[in-house]
Amino acid sequence: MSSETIKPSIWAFANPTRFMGFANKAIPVLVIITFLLLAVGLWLSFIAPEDYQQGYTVLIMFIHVPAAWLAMMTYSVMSISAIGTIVWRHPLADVSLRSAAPLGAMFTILALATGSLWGKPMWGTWWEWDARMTSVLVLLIIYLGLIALSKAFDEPSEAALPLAVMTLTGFAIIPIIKFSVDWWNTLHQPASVSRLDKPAMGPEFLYPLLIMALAYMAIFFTLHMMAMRNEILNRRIRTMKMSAARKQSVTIPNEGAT
Amino acid sequence: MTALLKREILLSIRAGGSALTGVLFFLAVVSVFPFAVGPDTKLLSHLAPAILWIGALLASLLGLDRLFAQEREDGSLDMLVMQSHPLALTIFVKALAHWIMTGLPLVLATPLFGVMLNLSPLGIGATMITLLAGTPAISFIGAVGAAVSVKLPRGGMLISVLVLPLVIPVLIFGVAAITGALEDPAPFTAPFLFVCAITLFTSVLGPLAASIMLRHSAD
Amino acid sequence: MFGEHAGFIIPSYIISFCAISGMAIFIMAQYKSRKQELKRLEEAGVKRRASND
Amino acid sequence: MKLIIENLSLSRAGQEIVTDISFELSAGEALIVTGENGSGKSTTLRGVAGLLPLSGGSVTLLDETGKQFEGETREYCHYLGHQNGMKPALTVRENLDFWQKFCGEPDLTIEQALEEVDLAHTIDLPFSYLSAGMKRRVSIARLLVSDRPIWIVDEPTAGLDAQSSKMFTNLCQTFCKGGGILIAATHLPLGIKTEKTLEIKALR
Repeated sequence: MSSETIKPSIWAFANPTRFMGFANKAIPVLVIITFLLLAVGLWLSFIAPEDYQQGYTVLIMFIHVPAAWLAMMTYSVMSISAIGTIVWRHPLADVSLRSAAPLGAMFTILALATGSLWGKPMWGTWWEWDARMTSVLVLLIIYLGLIALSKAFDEPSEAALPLAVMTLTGFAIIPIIKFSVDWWNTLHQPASVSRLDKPAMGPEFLYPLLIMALAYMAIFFTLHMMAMRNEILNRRIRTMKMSAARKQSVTIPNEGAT
Repeated sequence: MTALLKREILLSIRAGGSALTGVLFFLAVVSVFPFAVGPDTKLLSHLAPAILWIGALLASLLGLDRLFAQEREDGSLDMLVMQSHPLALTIFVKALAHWIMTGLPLVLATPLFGVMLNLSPLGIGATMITLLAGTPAISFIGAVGAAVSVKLPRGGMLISVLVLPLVIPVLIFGVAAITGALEDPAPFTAPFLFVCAITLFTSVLGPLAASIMLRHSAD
Repeated sequence: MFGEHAGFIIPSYIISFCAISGMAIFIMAQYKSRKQELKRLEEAGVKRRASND
Repeated sequence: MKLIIENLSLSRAGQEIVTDISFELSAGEALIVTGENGSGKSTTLRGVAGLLPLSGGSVTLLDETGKQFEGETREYCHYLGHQNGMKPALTVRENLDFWQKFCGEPDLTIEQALEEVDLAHTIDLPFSYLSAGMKRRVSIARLLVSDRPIWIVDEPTAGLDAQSSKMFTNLCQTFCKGGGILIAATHLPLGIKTEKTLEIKALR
């Protein structure tokens, strides 16, 4: 019944198998790069001087801003994967989209949590409905919605297209969210996070920030590749179990005769 | 009956995680309000109890339409109805499982949303307690709506229309209790006890009414 | 260390560390269990390629 | 044990579907209900199973001494309708385990019951992975995990191949030999010695 919807021609194991081989080699390298970048980034962050305005809370920036960037970048990766699903119906694209969503949600939650911990000493409030924070919150809702959608189908291959379409629809909303800074009246805009994005940041802050951002990217790519590997194994197990159910039922006449 | 409870909870975890969806819906409703009323912190913190209650109310209605309709579609309802257990008890357990998987996560998520709406810690505590006492009533009343519309192909909207007016008392007393906790002259205990009473009352009456409906809607 | 706001800086690092390493541990544990399940199935004689017959 | 159906009438939406059906079955007997499509076979079975309100007549279950059983007749019945009554998201074991615990009176273990229907290897697979015929066999296994003196089965072999249908008739024979009462709407010869037939003719 449901197994007939899996098309072996599309789900030919050549590509995922090649990917598995590549991932098995690439992951150790990625792990090393990640740890190196993290070590350098953290070291640079901790020797950075105290900001004259923000004091040591500037340290939060080194993990907050990369998390926020990664939250956006992950969504871009997912959108590209969605195009791969829609245009080429490539199974790896769906695997990539699915595995990226929880990571995106994690980075978004981290951006919100660290932002909240930063906002409390700076603005005196845990949460402010300013455009930037609210837009990130909406991004989180989109991520969680996509995760829920990806789990809502009994048959994962049926979820691929709906998931891809929803992801792209969500992407169309992202620029709208971005411009909401201008459209949506916010009391807090001048004191918002965007102030830190000004390029006039001193190099003593800019370099650790950039290295940390690279480290976060390395974290993402490592975890993403590992999660993709899991998802491929998941599907293999699924097809194997389904064929297991069929296979033995074919051999049953012999057993039944005894 | 514990087997039924276990099965219901297992089902809601497996089938796309209704607990996650409920909280997600709650989050979506709560974050829509500041878009509509503006980011005025004072206004939001004043409205927070109402926002949280309305969000929880709407989120609790989720999944109610599938409570019996799904059982009927796959034929399980016949077997559920045939057993020697009192049907009302079976329905009670199903409604309880619905609450555990949708209502309870909402209560647990309340502190987070309370902070976002700038609600004071006392207000958050009061909201949690009233939601804990009040949301089961929504599931129990909802069971009646679900039983009434079990045969309808698109019962979802209808259930909301039927159930929402019935749960208004819970909303009134729930929000009144929170106001009572936050502002001095208003009492907390009296409206809170009303919420508890409604929940106890509906926990008996809801399953009973639903059982009568299900007995006679068999076809 | 970290001045008057250490109570905010340290938790934010701890949260980030816990979330990322937690995610990593979860993914690695999942990989392990998947590998084991795959092995179990292969030992039970199930073919990986679903030969459509 | 004796199941007595007297003058059973059933109606749907105010329209009479079947009228004046009477039969008696003692322990070990089987009744095959036949009739054209739409003649009211399923309605009759559902009426006997207590799933439809009777518009007339009675269903009584007496024990050896002629005393009426406690409670409703439906509590002593297994009913297997057109649907399987299983949740696709749960595994075969979880599904059967639930019905065994919920129905009470455990009889065969889940492993034994699945062995009977040749599905022992699927025990830990999600129900949704199975083919239509296998799903049907799992729901037949449900009849075995709890003990009920009466089986009411509606087109039990729909979707089953010859092999599995044979398996089902064997199960029915064993059940009747053990003193069970079987009511089946089926075109399949069940090969039970104490077999009665009831042909339902469409009204109107």
